[in-house]
Amino acid sequence: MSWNSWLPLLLILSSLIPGLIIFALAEERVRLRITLNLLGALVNVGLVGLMLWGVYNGVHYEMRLPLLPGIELVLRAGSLSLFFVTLSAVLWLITTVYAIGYLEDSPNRSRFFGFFSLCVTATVGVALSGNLITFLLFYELLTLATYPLIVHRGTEAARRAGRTYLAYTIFGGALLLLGTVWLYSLTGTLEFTSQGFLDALGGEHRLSLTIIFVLLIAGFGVKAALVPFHGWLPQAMVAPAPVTALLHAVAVVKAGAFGIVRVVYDVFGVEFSADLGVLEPLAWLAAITIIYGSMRALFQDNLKRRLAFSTISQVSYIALGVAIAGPIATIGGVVHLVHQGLMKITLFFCAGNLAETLGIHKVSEMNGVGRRMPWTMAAFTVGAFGMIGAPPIAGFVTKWYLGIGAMDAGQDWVILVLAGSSLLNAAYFLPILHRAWFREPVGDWPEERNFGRKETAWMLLLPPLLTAVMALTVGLLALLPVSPLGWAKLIAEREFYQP
Amino acid sequence: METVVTEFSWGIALILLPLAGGMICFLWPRRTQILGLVTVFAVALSVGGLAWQMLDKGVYRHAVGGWGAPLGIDLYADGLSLLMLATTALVGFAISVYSAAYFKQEDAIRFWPLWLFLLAALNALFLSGDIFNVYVTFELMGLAAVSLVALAGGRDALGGAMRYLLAALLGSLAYLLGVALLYHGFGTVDIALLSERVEPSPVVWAALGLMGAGLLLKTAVFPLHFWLPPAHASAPAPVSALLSALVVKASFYILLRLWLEVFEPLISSEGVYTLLGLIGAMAVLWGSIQALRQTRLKLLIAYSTVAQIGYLFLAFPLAVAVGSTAWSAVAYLAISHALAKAAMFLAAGNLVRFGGHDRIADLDRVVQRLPLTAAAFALAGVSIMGLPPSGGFIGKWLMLEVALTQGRWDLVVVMLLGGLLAAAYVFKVLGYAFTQAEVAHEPKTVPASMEWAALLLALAAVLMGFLAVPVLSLVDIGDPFGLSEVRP
Amino acid sequence: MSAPFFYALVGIGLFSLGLYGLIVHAHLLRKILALNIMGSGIFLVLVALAKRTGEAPPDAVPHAMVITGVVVAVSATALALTLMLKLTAETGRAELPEKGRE
Amino acid sequence: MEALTLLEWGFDGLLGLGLLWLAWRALTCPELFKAIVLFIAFGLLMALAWVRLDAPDVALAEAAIGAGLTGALLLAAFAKLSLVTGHEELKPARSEKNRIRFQHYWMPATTLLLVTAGLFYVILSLPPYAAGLSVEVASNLDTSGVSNPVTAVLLNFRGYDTLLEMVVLLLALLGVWSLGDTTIHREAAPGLVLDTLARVLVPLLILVAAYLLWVGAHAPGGAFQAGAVLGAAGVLLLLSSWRPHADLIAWPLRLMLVLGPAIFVIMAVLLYLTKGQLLEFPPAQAGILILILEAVATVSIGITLAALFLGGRPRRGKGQA
Repeated sequence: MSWNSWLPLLLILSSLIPGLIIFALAEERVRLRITLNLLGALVNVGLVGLMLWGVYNGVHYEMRLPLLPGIELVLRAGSLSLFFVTLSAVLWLITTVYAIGYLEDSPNRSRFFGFFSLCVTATVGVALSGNLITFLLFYELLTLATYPLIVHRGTEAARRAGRTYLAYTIFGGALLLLGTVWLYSLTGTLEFTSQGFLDALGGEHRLSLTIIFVLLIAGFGVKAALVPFHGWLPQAMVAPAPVTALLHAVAVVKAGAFGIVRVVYDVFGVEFSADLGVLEPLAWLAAITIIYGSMRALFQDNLKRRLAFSTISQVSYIALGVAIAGPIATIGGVVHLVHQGLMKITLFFCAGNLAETLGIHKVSEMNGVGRRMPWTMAAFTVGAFGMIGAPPIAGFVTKWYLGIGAMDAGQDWVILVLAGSSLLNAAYFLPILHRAWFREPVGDWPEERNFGRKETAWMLLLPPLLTAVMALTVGLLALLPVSPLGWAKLIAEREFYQP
Repeated sequence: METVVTEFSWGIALILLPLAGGMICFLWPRRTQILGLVTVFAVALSVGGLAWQMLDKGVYRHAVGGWGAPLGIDLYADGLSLLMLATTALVGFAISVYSAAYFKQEDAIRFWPLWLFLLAALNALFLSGDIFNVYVTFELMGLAAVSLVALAGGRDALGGAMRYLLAALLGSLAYLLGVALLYHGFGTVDIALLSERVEPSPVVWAALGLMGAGLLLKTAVFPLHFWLPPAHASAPAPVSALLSALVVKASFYILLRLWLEVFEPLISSEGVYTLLGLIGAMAVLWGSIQALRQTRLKLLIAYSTVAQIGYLFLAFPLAVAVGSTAWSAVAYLAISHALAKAAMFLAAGNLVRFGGHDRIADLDRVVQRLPLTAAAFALAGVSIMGLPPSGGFIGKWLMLEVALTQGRWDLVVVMLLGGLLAAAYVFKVLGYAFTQAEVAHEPKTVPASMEWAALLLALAAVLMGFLAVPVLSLVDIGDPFGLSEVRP
Repeated sequence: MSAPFFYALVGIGLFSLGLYGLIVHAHLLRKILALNIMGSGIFLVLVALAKRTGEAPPDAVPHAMVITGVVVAVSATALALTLMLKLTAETGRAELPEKGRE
Repeated sequence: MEALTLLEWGFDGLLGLGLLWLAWRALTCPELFKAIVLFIAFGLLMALAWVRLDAPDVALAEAAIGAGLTGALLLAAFAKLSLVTGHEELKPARSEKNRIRFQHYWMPATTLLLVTAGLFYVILSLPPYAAGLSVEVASNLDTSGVSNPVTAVLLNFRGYDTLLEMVVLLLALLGVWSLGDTTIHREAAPGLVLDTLARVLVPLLILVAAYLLWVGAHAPGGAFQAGAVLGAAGVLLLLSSWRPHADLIAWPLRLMLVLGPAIFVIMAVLLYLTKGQLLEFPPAQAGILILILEAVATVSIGITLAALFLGGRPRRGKGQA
């Protein structure tokens, strides 16, 4: 058990231990709680940086713990897992700052930050898992850790949202469990191997493998908000802003998408799933979700619900990228994990600022808000344009690669979907920007809290600006090897398409 | 020191210690709490000693009175009984710590002797290799449990205790008639000898029917479960934890032991297996649905016990195939259920002590005022639902694995449905715990030791999720499930 | 059909009679009575079949079992009667509280 | 020989059917008091059956405990029941209720009949001759320290059962005491007949108990039978409203109650330490040790059975200091 094998466990403990301590903290110990939170986040980012550098030049990080006779709990830091871990580590740090500012004097903060750290632990665990059962373990832990955050406010609406969330995710979990056990009973192993481990079955059990594929995709589709299972996401917007920001833009939704990536590449393998004929329907499902999500977003007056539907459609880009069985499309799909995370978290931060500072919840109340809170709206604009796919910002890179990948794989209809969705994105984002910048404010804001000269508390303003700048730089410097795109290429060539 | 640990016959200590403790507590009521705790701790140590001894010397055997099998009574312990003893010791110790703070002085005087005799009965039952001796331990366990249920006093407790006593006595009498038939048919009441001498004959079928019916009644399986919910719900919290976690498992253990040693080799027809599987499936579904409908917390948990017992019976049809690992899954499920259910009842006890009632609808902001209890209930719920990381998950995973390799789709659906329903009723309780309460209840303080006892048990249930390999290797000592002939 | 078998059959008859009585009667004292009769029936089966040793003295082990059984039966009956009295004092009727709230 | 078997058959038939008839009447008799009396008669008839089946020890135990003490407990409970529920006895109106009840319960009745028929078949399928464990008992009898096979099995071969059974008796008492207390103030003075009867019978009963205890080693008798007779003496005393002295009912009573099972446990530990097996009596001293065990057990059983009859934990009466 050399030092390298301890690193993944250290990464998980770096968010688990502060979380457990925070649980035990009394409510008024504010400063200790903040230091613990930030310390955990910084250590996390530090460790991730170390491992990024290690994996870049070929170090192998893996830890195996006995779980069941014949099955082990495996934590392995491959290139793909680190990609997701970096995203969650960086955004956890930023969101912690934001959450501290947002929940200034609200009750039950120890409980909140405890569960918050548990969620991040689960997300990091999901990213680092080396086989399907470890993935399932952390995936269900994520469900359990997010439920208390959704019902944090304790209002009747929060409880109802929590109940729907649970109904969907527990049902998805049951499907996942069935698929995993069935797969294990057929193959006898669940290890993620780069080309998938099913061709060893020599082609029989085709029918059961297809059903297993459907079960697994359905299980992950619940959290990735694919069409039939997306119902819980808009309702979960009732949670506090930092929760919706980190969890529903980054952790929970991405865990589902990440699951789909793992299943297609590391369990079934692209060739095997292509000839099983399951990728075609998945691509169609993703396309339908993209269009459906954008359509529903058009008619949402509540800002957070509109962003929620936009998330539903954006996450399916990843599924679409994965379903188009081509290296370039894969890069597009995988890189969107990070791009969508950065852009969507900026939008949610800004929505949180508007709600917290001016009490704005509806798009119709946003007239002239650009003048009142210019910096927030600037970040919002960057995020919005990114979503639409305007060139310098990250969103464009994804759509570009997806388009080329589709052409390369001969799936021309995908171009139509991409173009259509960009139009729809513009249709529901531009009116917001127009209203914010070019309309006169009508009467005063619903609940204005002024912060003297600054438009809002610095802790609320800095995070969205930071993530907006990151979205911009990621787009601009896409070609550098160290950028998410570069890393996505590394993943594609190293893990998915062995020469 | 080394030889003392391996030479000393720990089985005797496990039986005589609680007996002696119970008598001393009865004789010396003023010091009853400390004496009780010391005895239970000593029992826990002796189980450790037994485990240490069995690890290097295999199965534990002891001929009482030196007479040997047909004439005298043999004590016998293999991996399965060791695990049940360990669970009893662990859960028993946590419940004893809890009861030390739960009972007032005059109730404590009555609680401790009864509890220690119940513990002695449980240990004697898990160690016994003689079916008549098991009858006497059943009676000892039944009377002690009924008296403990009646401790709470009041209409419900006494009604529940009476119903429980009648069911227990009826079950024991049916079992005794089965013992009489087996003795007169094959000339011995020792399980090991019976398994050699038994061959298919009307006597064996009658004995199977009678003993099976008696044990099914005592295990409260679906059609015969009527006595369990009122008894477990109205008893004092530590007692309901004892009943649900340990007492119900004891009769299942005996049913399993008899089934494996005596009756299974003779059952050729599929009918018996599918019947037991059907009973299990109905128990899971019916119990969970009833639990969902309850408005009182303790009744909800009691019906959850009925459902979880159903899971144990799903393994019978699965254990038919050669080399199937269904029984180790059952052992794992039984243990994690014991830990989780005990934690749940103790948590419910804290809620009742804190809020004065156990109506689920207004379990107001208990999660702020009793965070440890809410955490205990949640973690125990995770294991009951079978979500990872918990012992319940491992048990469910092993069961699903066996069911899928044998293509038993009906049982797979029942297990998954049971898990969903369990999630429904656990989160129904947890959901209420987060709501704002209109009227702030005047809270009574709950001693810390009570909260920590519940939490430690719940943590043990979750920890079981990671201890599968060592625990399952422990179960295989002495090969209780007869897999050895099969292993290549 | 020698004597031991005849008495064993009488024992089984008593067992069934007792079981019927237990199911039929609502009054708790009668239920306890029925349980005692069932017990006697089983003991009769045990001792009767022990007499199948021809001229030799009968098998002593069932006799010991029955003596143990009788003492256990009297203990259980004593507890049941006291519980019944406490329940009647509480509910005013010597029957199980109605199972309405099943 | 022919006449004898006919006579035997007549006796067995009469006794068997009598047993069934009494049991049936006891179960379905409308008046509760009559039902209890019928049950006691059934118990006595049962004792006759044990004698017919060459089981004198069991006959003694059944007569003393099964019919005697259980009957006393039932009658005492019945008396307290009418005290608690106020009305004397359920009117015979219940009889047609029983008749209706039969129509309602025909389904369990038929299943029970089928079960009984099945069990009949099973019993008859057993081999006519079976020695059971009588050979092993006979061969080990000489090293068991007693010559009466039943006492040998009860105290030596299956001594562990008896240990647990003593604990069951104590546990029943603990359960009864945990349910409630009774004050031990002196009730009304006993009637003249009861008083003189008690004065004559109690010493006699104690003498019989001692004899039974002693004779148990080589002839029918033993700890439980002697204890039951002692218990009967105790019940008689309690009925004639004798009560133990107030400060006797504290720890001395508890000590006497616990003595029986305690002596077993202590003996078991000592024997384990010396001989290496639980409850393994050294053949030489087995007889004496068993006698000690039985003596202490008899006293403890007697007191426990009397206390069970009392029905509650004796507490100092208000009147008594």
